[in-house]
Amino acid sequence: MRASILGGAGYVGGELARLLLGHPVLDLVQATSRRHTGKPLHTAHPNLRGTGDLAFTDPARLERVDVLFSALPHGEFAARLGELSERAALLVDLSPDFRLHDPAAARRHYGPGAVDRAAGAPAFVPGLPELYRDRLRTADRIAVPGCMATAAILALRPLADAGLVDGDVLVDARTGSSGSGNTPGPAGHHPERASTLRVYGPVGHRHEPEIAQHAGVRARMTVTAVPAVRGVQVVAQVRPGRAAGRAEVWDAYRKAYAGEPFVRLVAQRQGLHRLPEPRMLLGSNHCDIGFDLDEDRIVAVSALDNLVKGAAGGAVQSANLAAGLPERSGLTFPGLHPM
Amino acid sequence: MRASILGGAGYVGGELARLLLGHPVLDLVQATSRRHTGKPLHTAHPNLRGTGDLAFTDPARLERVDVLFSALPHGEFAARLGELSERAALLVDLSPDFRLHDPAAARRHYGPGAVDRAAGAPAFVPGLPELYRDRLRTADRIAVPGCMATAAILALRPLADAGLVDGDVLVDARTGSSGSGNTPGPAGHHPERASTLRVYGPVGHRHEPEIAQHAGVRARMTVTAVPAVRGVQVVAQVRPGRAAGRAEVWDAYRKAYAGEPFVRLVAQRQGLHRLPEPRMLLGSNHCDIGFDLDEDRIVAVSALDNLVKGAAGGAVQSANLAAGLPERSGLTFPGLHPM
Amino acid sequence: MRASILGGAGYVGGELARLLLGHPVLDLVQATSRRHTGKPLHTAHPNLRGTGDLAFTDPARLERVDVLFSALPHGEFAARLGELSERAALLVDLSPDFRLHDPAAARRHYGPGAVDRAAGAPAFVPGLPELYRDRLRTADRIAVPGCMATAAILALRPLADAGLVDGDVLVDARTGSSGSGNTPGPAGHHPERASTLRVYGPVGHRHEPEIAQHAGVRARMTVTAVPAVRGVQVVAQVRPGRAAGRAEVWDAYRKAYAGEPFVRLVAQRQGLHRLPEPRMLLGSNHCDIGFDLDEDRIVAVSALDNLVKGAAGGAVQSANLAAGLPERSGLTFPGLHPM
Amino acid sequence: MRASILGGAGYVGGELARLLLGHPVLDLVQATSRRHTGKPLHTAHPNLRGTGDLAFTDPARLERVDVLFSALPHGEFAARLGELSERAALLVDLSPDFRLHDPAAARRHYGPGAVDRAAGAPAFVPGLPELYRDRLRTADRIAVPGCMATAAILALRPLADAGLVDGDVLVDARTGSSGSGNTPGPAGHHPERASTLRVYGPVGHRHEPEIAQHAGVRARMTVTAVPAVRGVQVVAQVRPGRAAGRAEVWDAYRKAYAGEPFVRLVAQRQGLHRLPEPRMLLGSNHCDIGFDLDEDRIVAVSALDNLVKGAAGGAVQSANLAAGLPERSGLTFPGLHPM
Amino acid sequence: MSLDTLTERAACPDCGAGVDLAADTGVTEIVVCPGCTAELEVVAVGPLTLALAPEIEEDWGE
Amino acid sequence: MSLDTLTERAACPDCGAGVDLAADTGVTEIVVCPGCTAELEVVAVGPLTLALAPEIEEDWGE
Ligand SMILES: NC(=O)c1ccc[n+]([C@@H]2O[C@H](COP(=O)([O-])OP(=O)(O)OC[C@H]3O[C@@H](n4cnc5c(N)ncnc54)[C@H](OP(=O)(O)O)[C@@H]3O)[C@@H](O)[C@H]2O)c1
Ligand SMILES: NC(=O)c1ccc[n+]([C@@H]2O[C@H](COP(=O)([O-])OP(=O)(O)OC[C@H]3O[C@@H](n4cnc5c(N)ncnc54)[C@H](OP(=O)(O)O)[C@@H]3O)[C@@H](O)[C@H]2O)c1
Ligand SMILES: NC(=O)c1ccc[n+]([C@@H]2O[C@H](COP(=O)([O-])OP(=O)(O)OC[C@H]3O[C@@H](n4cnc5c(N)ncnc54)[C@H](OP(=O)(O)O)[C@@H]3O)[C@@H](O)[C@H]2O)c1
Ligand SMILES: NC(=O)c1ccc[n+]([C@@H]2O[C@H](COP(=O)([O-])OP(=O)(O)OC[C@H]3O[C@@H](n4cnc5c(N)ncnc54)[C@H](OP(=O)(O)O)[C@@H]3O)[C@@H](O)[C@H]2O)c1
Ligand SMILES: [Zn+2]
Ligand SMILES: [Zn+2]
Repeated sequence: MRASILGGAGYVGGELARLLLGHPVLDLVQATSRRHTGKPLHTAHPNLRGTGDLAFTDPARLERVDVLFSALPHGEFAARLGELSERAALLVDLSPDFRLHDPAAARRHYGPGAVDRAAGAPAFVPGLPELYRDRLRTADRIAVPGCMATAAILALRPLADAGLVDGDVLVDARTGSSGSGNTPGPAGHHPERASTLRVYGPVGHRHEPEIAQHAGVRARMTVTAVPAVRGVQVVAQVRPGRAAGRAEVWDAYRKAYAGEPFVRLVAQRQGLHRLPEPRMLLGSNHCDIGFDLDEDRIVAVSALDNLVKGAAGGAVQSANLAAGLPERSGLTFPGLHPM
Repeated sequence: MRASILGGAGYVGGELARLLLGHPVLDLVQATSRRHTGKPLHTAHPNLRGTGDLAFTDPARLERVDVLFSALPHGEFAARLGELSERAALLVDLSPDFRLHDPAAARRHYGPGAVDRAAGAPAFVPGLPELYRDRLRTADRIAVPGCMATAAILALRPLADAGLVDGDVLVDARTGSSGSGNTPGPAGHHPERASTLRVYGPVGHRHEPEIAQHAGVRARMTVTAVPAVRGVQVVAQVRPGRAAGRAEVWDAYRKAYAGEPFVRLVAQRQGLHRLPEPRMLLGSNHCDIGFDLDEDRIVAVSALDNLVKGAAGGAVQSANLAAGLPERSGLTFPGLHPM
Repeated sequence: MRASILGGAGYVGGELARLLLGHPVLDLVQATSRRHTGKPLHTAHPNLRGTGDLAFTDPARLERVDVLFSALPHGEFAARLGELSERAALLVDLSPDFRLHDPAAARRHYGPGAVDRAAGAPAFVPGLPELYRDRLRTADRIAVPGCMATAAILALRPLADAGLVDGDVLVDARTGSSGSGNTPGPAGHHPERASTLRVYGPVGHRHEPEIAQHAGVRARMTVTAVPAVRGVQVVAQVRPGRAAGRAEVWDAYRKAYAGEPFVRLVAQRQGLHRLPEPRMLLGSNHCDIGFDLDEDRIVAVSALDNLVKGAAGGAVQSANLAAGLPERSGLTFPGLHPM
Repeated sequence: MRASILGGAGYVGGELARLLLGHPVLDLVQATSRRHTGKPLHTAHPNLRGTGDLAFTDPARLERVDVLFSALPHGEFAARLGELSERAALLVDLSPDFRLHDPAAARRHYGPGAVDRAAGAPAFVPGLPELYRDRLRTADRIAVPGCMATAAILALRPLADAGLVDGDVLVDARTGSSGSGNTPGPAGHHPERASTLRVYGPVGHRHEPEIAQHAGVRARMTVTAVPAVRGVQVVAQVRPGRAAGRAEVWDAYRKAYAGEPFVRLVAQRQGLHRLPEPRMLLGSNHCDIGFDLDEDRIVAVSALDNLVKGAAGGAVQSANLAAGLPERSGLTFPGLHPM
Repeated sequence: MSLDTLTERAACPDCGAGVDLAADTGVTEIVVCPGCTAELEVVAVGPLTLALAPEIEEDWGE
Repeated sequence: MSLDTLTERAACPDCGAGVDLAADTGVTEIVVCPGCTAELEVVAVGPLTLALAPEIEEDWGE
């Protein structure tokens, strides 16, 4: 099957290229870049040197393919939706354009132009197989949720389903620098960013409505930029509203994720690796989830690679389902340790 | 005035040595080490090469001094208290031995041996000048609070005093590796520690009772080891229990810290440096404090260098007061940027 | 085909496990650990959680297999060689035991016990397919060269073959902390290691004789520990002894490595990625090689992941050849960017 | 005495501000910035929050002072030299403008405009007290050498003076990201820079002629960007041309640097800290120098903080001399450990 | 463990999952819980009782 | 480029590899050298001459 990437020179685009070049069925036929048109993929993605002869294409020259992945800054995919619909049977968007159904939330976080996109959002199946696997099998348009939202939703939804969430949830999210894309600027300048613990989103983060929409809980986020390039970790503070024991929380998660190919439960009481952290997930499509608790508080922790499970990997996993392929196709890299 | 350091080869001991060697009045006359007895200070502390001829002393050979700083693992200072009282007019302990007054909390976090120490704790003035300046001026025994506790207390106490804390506070603390001292072990082995976001204390951290004791709030801590050597950051989630505006919170902090030499309020709404973070505080005795808020939540953020304001600096600041010296003596280094 | 790992809980052992668990033909049947006997592999290698049910085996309980990989500290494989020869048709050793042919060099770097091992070394084919592919196809004993040696040899051998090396070569090697294995100690303690540029081997490094043996040049090494967990980079300063142009050096490398599956030439004069560096090679089996030059000096640069091409990957690549499998089997991960 | 900083919002400018705000005699009266005119210094330099009320000045509004420090991009100081000469009795330039005497070298590295500046260079005393202390005492114009050049010159000059340098010297220099200043760009974008070992200057670096000019040796540099914000390390490979023992090299360095306030010799054969590295020098004005050797090679290693001894600190040290002040004034911070 | 071996089932003290053990399992033996991968020690037989395996006390941080 | 197109060959100014170009290639066109992946600009035709493509000057370090 033929696949293309719009926004192929960005960080998400590069990760899509890596995954598609190693995919057993999907063949990468085009990756677009305005800056690098005509140059080999490795100009932007040095890890891909030697993987073939593909060069970047002008975004105006997209051929028709089976699957088109779009990894553009927000607003751009929506602006070209009509035209792109002609280009591929299956459209997978990684931007925020068609994630939010609530027009008020869309306007608050993405401006007035986002209100119309919210109206179009229900036509897109969320690219979250753990929650929407059946709908994805027949999807022709997919919108992949945000990276921190994915980590938070997967940690919180099973607790909500088990009646273990009472009131708001505090979601502390920590993120690496690749989450902001590859355009240089003062916040990402190395001397400023290298050792930072910058609480850049103390209140009101735009992933809050995504969490509400998919996990059914009101998340109050605080986001900190941490000294890492890749990786997201979420620490969610949940009040269960009643006594809850470890076994009950284990049951909630096991029930939700039994047989899930990319969710692992990590809640050990011994050793160095008791709770999820991103470093051993880099490059992998896993989302690790764990928890600890005391008498009236559950601390749920999840971790993933923002560019993989939080973006390109989640997109490929979803596209695999929509294309009738084995869900793990192209996504078997397990991550590295030490790292 | 003559000063000595017990535990002079540890990380806190080294920072005490740096500060005392640059102090205008306190003269460092001895620093003990069992491993390095007879060797120059720079064997353990390479930054101190060239600062003089002092060599480490056997801890059994302490001379009488005006001020004795003790930076031993917990339990050791208490075990030698009788003997040490003869050695110095002023004892400043940096271990947890005489911090906690509540015997139950002491036992829970430091074992049965800590119950007796809790009984002795009231004889020690807490080494926290912002709260106990007057008592410190006449103190002969000082117990410096823990590093994360200091950061949390200074962020929370003004809110509590202003009636802005309703119920428990969630305290998310992030810490560098120097907080664990200089003994190698699996958790601090570089390949495991370098890129970690290890939530090693999801619930029940031993600094919780210190926060309760000094800030009067129940703190529920979650502690994460982050990729840094030095530095602590605390993000506290507070429900004010009533509508509270920015101005009111600013007032609470300004009232608490007007004229404080080592507390800076950092709560900008523009630029890169809006809220406190440790990197520009390394080596400095500042604790930076800031906040943001939404309709029913205050997010208070504080940062410090665990080895300075969170240990050696707080100890010297307290000793300055007890010795009748200008409070900033030896503590004027402002920190570095970029870092 | 059945494969086992002796020393399966170490860093090289963990990387072997990762590669074998993803290998299309070689099946990992045992991985030994004394510390973790009976526990699942993810106890030591958290990235491998979810890859199966394998638990660590007591090293005394090795079953007979087709290929046995040994990743023990030096001396241990040699001590058990007799017994191990019964356990597997193909033995692949990753330690230094049977690398050096020169007894004087062996004694100098590994002590008197190494002299006898040097005598046994010729029975082992070096695990360096780029130089010894034909011999590897029929090998039953393989000794994989050291990680820095591999990087240096692959950079220097084509220059030597082209007559472009006159006199000694200065080899500046930079290494991450995983090169020292997983035993905690003062040099690897995070606060000491995190930001280090420790020139720990200014002269006389033990990889020098390996380079001489395989590249035919006298290398004078200087080794620096750099702030990284994985990765080795070598910067070799070569005097060609005569005028040499870029095209001639390109030719030397192209001739040597045309068709090589795991050597990439990186010598660009534009962009950010002009010369090899390890970060985009982590997890990949590539060795990237490049150069620049002026009128009388060639600066050759190479990079690899010490645990992959410099150890486990080189071993699997060699074993693939010896087992008659496609050389790239199990080794297709391309590396990540950004990283 | 009154002092000002031109280019006060840059990284060197910020370090000058830190040093002058803590200086016992020099008073900082102005620091210029075009971007931040009218805003407090801590807008650009968050570490300086709380050190006073100074705000940035428009560079067109410089008042007359005793000492003017200029930290502008190259070419800018020279362009304004006439005007600036009226503004201060003592001019200290930190840019490359008046460092090079050789017009050919100046043109090669800084373009045709630099030829005239080379003609003016002899009027500037090099800001390198270890070599030019006497001339600095009467200087009215000072040009501070480059950061890597300073590290290399201080390591090499004593060897050259002792007749221990035969032929070219290979100078391997490693540098942090602050060496490139505070303008964002692709090379300094955090995801690209964070884990890099980028050999960005394999041959022909512009600090080579500075080393020749001051150390009298031909340096062949290779420069690598390493994962650090601050700090420069130089590893110089010297052929002594005759047998040389440790004692003779020690003598050469001791003779050169006896009594030097800011040079420390670090050449231990035991322990973790055998040779110089930058991390324990951050913020300090030291240049640490050490070496090891074998039969026909001396490996000299030096380290410094590029923003202090390699720029602002060297400038203040030189200005102290020219102003008749104690040389260490304002420069006593010893550095931190661990770091 | 093959299915036809005589087994006894005990509950994991951490996650509550059922842990199947050979009927001849002895006290102090260590098993890994299939539900949460905790290392469990057999602390009693008849009925089989499991506890979290003791760990060499390391300072895991701070 | 298909093999039966009429092509002309020029040498890469960096690595010396032969670079095949369609005979109608014009001045200022950019091609990538198959030998070293340098970006090359056609600076003359008849005979075809290649040069390293100019780059927006960035400060690549220091
Ligand atoms: N980074 C993450 O962790 C992450 C995670 C989840 C979702 N996302 C979403 O994924 C999308 C891409 O993120 P990213 O981090 O990859 O950003 P990025 O690195 O900035 O890449 C975006 C790419 O899109 C291209 N582009 C920009 N504007 C365009 C336009 N008008 N028309 C055509 N191409 C255009 C640019 O390449 P040229 O200039 O060369 O054309 C650019 O490289 C965003 O919507 C983001 O919100 C990102
Ligand atoms: N690290 C922090 O951020 C921090 C912050 C606040 C408070 N504290 C507290 O400060 C104290 C010291 O912490 P640290 O991080 O400096 O620890 P450290 O690096 O482990 O140093 C402790 C030193 O004490 C000496 N020592 C140990 N046991 C002794 C004994 N029985 N008798 C005499 N000397 C002994 C050791 O030196 P020799 O073996 O050479 O004698 C060791 O270097 C602890 O109580 C800690 O809780 C630490
Ligand atoms: N690290 C690298 O980059 C690298 C690269 C190339 C080659 N090498 C070579 O590969 C070998 C392994 O290196 P490494 O870094 O993986 O070391 P490591 O992390 O220290 O692992 C070695 C493992 O061997 C086991 N072991 C130690 N002594 C043993 C004995 N006497 N009998 C049985 N098992 C024993 C230990 O596990 P238990 O205690 O659990 O049994 C240990 O985990 C070394 O020879 C090294 O020189 C390493
Ligand atoms: N960084 C180092 O390690 C280092 C070491 C030794 C020497 N140096 C030299 O020191 C100088 C400054 O380096 P840096 O790293 O501090 O650079 P930087 O961070 O880029 O700062 C330079 C500052 O100069 C101001 N500026 C730029 N052009 C100007 C103009 N035409 N007129 C007036 N002001 C101007 C800018 O501030 P506004 O835009 O706000 O005015 C800018 O912040 C350079 O010459 C460099 O070569 C640097
Ligand atoms: Zn269990
Ligand atoms: Zn070429």
